[in-house]
Amino acid sequence: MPAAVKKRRNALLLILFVLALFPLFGSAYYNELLAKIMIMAIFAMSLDLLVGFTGLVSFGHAAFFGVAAYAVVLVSPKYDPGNLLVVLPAAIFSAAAVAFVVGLFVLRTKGIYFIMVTLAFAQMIYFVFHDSPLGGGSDGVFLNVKPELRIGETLLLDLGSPSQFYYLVLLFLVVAYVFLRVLLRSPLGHALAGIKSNEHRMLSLGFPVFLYKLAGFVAAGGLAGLAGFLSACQFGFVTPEILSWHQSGNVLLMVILGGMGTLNGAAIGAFAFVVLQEVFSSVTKHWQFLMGGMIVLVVMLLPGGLSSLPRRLRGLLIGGGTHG
Amino acid sequence: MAELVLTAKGLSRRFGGLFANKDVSLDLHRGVLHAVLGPNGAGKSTLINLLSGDLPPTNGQILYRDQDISGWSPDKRSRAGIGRSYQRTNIFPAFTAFENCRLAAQSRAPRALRILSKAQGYADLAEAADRALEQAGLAERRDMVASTLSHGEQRQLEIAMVLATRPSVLLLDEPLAGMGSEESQAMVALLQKLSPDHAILLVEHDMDAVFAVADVITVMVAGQVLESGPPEQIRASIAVQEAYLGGGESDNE
Amino acid sequence: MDQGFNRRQFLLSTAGVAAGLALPASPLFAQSNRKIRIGLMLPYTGTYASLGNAITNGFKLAVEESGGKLGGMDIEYFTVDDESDPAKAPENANKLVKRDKVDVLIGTVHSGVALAMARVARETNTLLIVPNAGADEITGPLCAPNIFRTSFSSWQPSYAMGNVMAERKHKTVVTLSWKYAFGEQSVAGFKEAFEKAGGKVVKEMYLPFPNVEFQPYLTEIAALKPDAVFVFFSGGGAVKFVKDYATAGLRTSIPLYGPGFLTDGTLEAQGEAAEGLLTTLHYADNLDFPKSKSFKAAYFKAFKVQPDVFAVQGYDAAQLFGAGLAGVKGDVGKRAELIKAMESATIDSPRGAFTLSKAHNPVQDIYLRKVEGKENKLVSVAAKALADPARGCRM
Amino acid sequence: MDFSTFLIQLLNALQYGLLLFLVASGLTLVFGIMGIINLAHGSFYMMGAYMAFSLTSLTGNLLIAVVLGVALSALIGFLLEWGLFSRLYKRDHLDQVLLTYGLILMFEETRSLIVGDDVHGVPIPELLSASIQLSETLSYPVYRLFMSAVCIALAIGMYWLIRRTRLGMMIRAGSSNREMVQALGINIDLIYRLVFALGVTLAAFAGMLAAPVSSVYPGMGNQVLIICFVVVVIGGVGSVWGALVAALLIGLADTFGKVIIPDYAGLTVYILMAAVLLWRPEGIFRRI
Repeated sequence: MPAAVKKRRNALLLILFVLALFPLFGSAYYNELLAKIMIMAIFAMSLDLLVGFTGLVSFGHAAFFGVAAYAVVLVSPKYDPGNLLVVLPAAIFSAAAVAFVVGLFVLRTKGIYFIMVTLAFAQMIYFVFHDSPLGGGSDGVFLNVKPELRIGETLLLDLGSPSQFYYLVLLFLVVAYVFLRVLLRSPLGHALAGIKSNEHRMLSLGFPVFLYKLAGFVAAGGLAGLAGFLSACQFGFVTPEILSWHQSGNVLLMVILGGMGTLNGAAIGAFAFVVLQEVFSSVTKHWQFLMGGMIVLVVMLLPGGLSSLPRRLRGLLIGGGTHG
Repeated sequence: MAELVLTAKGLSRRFGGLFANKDVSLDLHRGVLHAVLGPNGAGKSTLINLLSGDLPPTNGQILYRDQDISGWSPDKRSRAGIGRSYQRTNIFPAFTAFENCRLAAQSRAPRALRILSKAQGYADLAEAADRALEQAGLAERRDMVASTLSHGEQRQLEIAMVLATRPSVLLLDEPLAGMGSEESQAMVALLQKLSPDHAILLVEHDMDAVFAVADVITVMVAGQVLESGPPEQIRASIAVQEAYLGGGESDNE
Repeated sequence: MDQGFNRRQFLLSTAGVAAGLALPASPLFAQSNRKIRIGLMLPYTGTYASLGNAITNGFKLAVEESGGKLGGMDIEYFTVDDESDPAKAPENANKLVKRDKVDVLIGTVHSGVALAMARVARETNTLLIVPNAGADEITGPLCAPNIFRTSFSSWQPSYAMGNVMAERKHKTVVTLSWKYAFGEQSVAGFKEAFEKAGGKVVKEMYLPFPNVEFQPYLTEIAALKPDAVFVFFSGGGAVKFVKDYATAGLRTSIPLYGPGFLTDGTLEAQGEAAEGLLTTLHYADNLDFPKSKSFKAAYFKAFKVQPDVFAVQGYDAAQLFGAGLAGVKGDVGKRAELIKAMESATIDSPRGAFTLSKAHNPVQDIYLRKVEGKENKLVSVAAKALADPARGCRM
Repeated sequence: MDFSTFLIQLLNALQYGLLLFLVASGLTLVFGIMGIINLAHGSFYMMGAYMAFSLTSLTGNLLIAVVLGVALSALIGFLLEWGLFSRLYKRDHLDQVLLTYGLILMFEETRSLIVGDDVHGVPIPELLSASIQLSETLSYPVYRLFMSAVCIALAIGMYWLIRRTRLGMMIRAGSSNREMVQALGINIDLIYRLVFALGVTLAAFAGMLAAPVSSVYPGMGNQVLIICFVVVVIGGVGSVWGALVAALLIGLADTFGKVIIPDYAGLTVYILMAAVLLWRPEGIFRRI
């Protein structure tokens, strides 16, 4: 195993270890915050599959996140806990199904146009929930009781319990990460990389590029659905705003902030984004100015994202010529 | 006569009011290397694009083994066995030469649903890729990143990728463009080697090369076929000399 | 492993990181003699920012007037900008409840956000005082001993308006509102009173929030020719609607009515178009109570602007909590007594004194006001001591 | 719906459509020619509306305010292109999207810092404040008709600029091939700067024009942004004429949607969009 891969693996194991131990030390609030960050990390990684690995810059990814969140509430009984084994697949499936349908439309376009069309479609789905009685309209809808996993009479898992929820999120984060890593080294993953690098050539080599992109789009949508499921379970409240274009912009920002095409970067970006939001909003009422300024600075000065920062700093300290 | 593989019947392609191709017909047979000559703007690249599916024809028909494929998409044609190379190098620059070819080979055995398996784990793809690199004379460059290869080597890689898809028809768009003489010779040798097993359409500027390898030559001027026949006939043709060989010198690079 | 990094160091560093992250939240402060922690969760950015600021100002004014204290206790503020974004509401509320461990939550303007806050308040048994959001549910199905409101329910001003319009001999009415809970509940409250008094709502029209392209609806109204129109809009939408209604020439032929938000905080922008409009609300700009006058003077002195209804509601939120604190001598641990003291308090509000209903919503006079100059001037009391029916509340 | 009501609704639809076109034209221009997705376009609209408010209360005259505002927004556009966007042409579209996303937040807060968060009205100029009686109960404000007339005039002006002037020719050339035009010795950087400034100015001007009827309020830019994007998506890549057709279609869909299927009024525009994209994935028209 090459040293770099080994180093990365060790770093990941260390992070996993910290995340696993954190609830033993953290307070209820910070546990919740960290769980939220992990959910966002899953969400950002799912988008990275499109943006970073397939070259599809989707500006409507929040739609799938939101559809799954709504599915959680709509599938769950009103005053009883939903069955995890029903609710979770339903959420992921509905997100993937919507991604499939949207994909049929948007994947016929390319480049800059793709960005706009994904935005427009996400906005359309936003209005479906915003303007129809389906999910409580613009006021949103509550999940009264969180899902649970029960076999026979024994309660195995209750998502209403913060600690059980935390570890479930951690588990899903690991599952999502491993799933994406495996996917990326599979023939499909390689084909997606080829599409990112040179779509035209993939076509002339005989790849049904559209179907491959659709497969990637659906996979990313489903994974965003997993994040949406977790988000709905965490706060028990779903409103159209979770699939607004701001949300799509934020998750895109997380991917860029961390550095796209690296998976780890997406997770780092999610962490940095949420923490920055916390810090800025505690400093001033006009915190969105700071957030905006930060975005502008990152775009202008840090094209590779935060994960390129150590490399850049090293380059700066050691200088261009000498080898570190 | 050798097996007829691909036929173009009365192909036309119009851009606005201009005909890039007008009523072009030709046949490609297995084991026959068919070259297309013509000055810049004669419509040679358009012809390849029409045959490969990159452009839909305005009029006309394309038959592949007696099947009408005029409406097929480029990827479907490719999977059916029509491989093409590009005039401008069109590769995956960040991948190694081997990965370029392995990906090309993968298009024949997509296994897209096996997302749990490792792409590198398939021996058949690796074999096909290595064979293609070997054929194209790039075996030594196997693990170099494509963008770091020399121009000539990238042209070879371009061909190797097509070969890795095991096509029966090869549509080659100026494979010699920008090559040094040594590289050109290697490429000509490669073409000769490939000729017996494939139906090849070669668009090329390099006269010497064309007359050296072609079995049939079609000369195009202003989007139309001027003359078609064996090299001797073309060399002897007065029409060709007047229209092309005479006036064409000046705009040859 | 090849690097100089053994297992022991690994464990230590991990624990260190974890502990470091955990530290800011540890409750290190002593429980006795501590300050009362007040969590303000209000909009400070976006469409409702000015409302959030007015409520904050009103609240702080009440605190200042009692010597910087409430119920004799020193206080400490924790503020969160809720951005009027319901999606972030549970999280923002948790920030105050779980991170800052506030003793009381004050918020907010947006009904959707307030509903989410009410959920959090119920789950964590935190004291909540709602200084604006009118969603009927807050003191209806969602009512709880620890949830209070110092503003109004959507039902109150609209119900009063139903009676007013019936008394003014209007028989047929068209309603128009944004399609969200606040709007729908307002229309429902109006309809209840108006139809009970013999009138008829000939058409209910809704447009998606926050859409402000009213022209098609105005054309529709002109075609239907009802006796009067009842609308619910607020903020920028209210400004635009009132102006569009006037320029469409409808103002002279079909009178326009609505709950007071149609003309509160918007008169400067509406200008002449709003002149003479009749609206109902629990506040008017020229109320004659001594408290109204002293409040207006003090507020203007402190913030250099005239107070509006939102400032009043913030002011009363502080008064209500102060009354509770006074009842337990600042010991917030005595929750039951604190709630009892708040329930039984009579709030000497600039809107006129009010008490709380069993569901913790103000039992208050609703005024009929008329726009004159840049003020909503009192015409009459539209409903005396009107109490929200608190449907669905089991308390 | 009787016939006269139908005609009035048609007028409403046209008027709304034309205003939409005005706001969206700057977006599609910048998008089509420079390949920039400008999310901050709505912010420029807001900026224009607030300029109309501040400058009118400062100078007491909407016309002077508009003239000053146009100059100011052109300058802002010019400076933004020079300071930020010109450094990003070699980068991915994504970077431009994010840059403008960050700018939205900054503009919105700057607005809050300078003008505050209150709702304000802008008076309609005396000359245009009359109304025309359309039916016995309904009259139509002259200012709205004036707005439509201005929108039509601007549409014609843009056609003339792009089709008939040397600058327009260079703009069209630049949109098809930046390098090629540069090689021909045309100062493409300056052209881009001008186009961007023009885009900003168009958005701001739309905001100023709309301010008297829509009033100015926080977050008003975000509301128009998305509908502008739908206009551009339906109309086609950077096509000004597409934007015109699309804006009018949206005006019709929105107006009659509100009347005919009020419960799903918010969706009609998007259903229209999906239908158009099904028919033509890249919008009705392509290219300028």
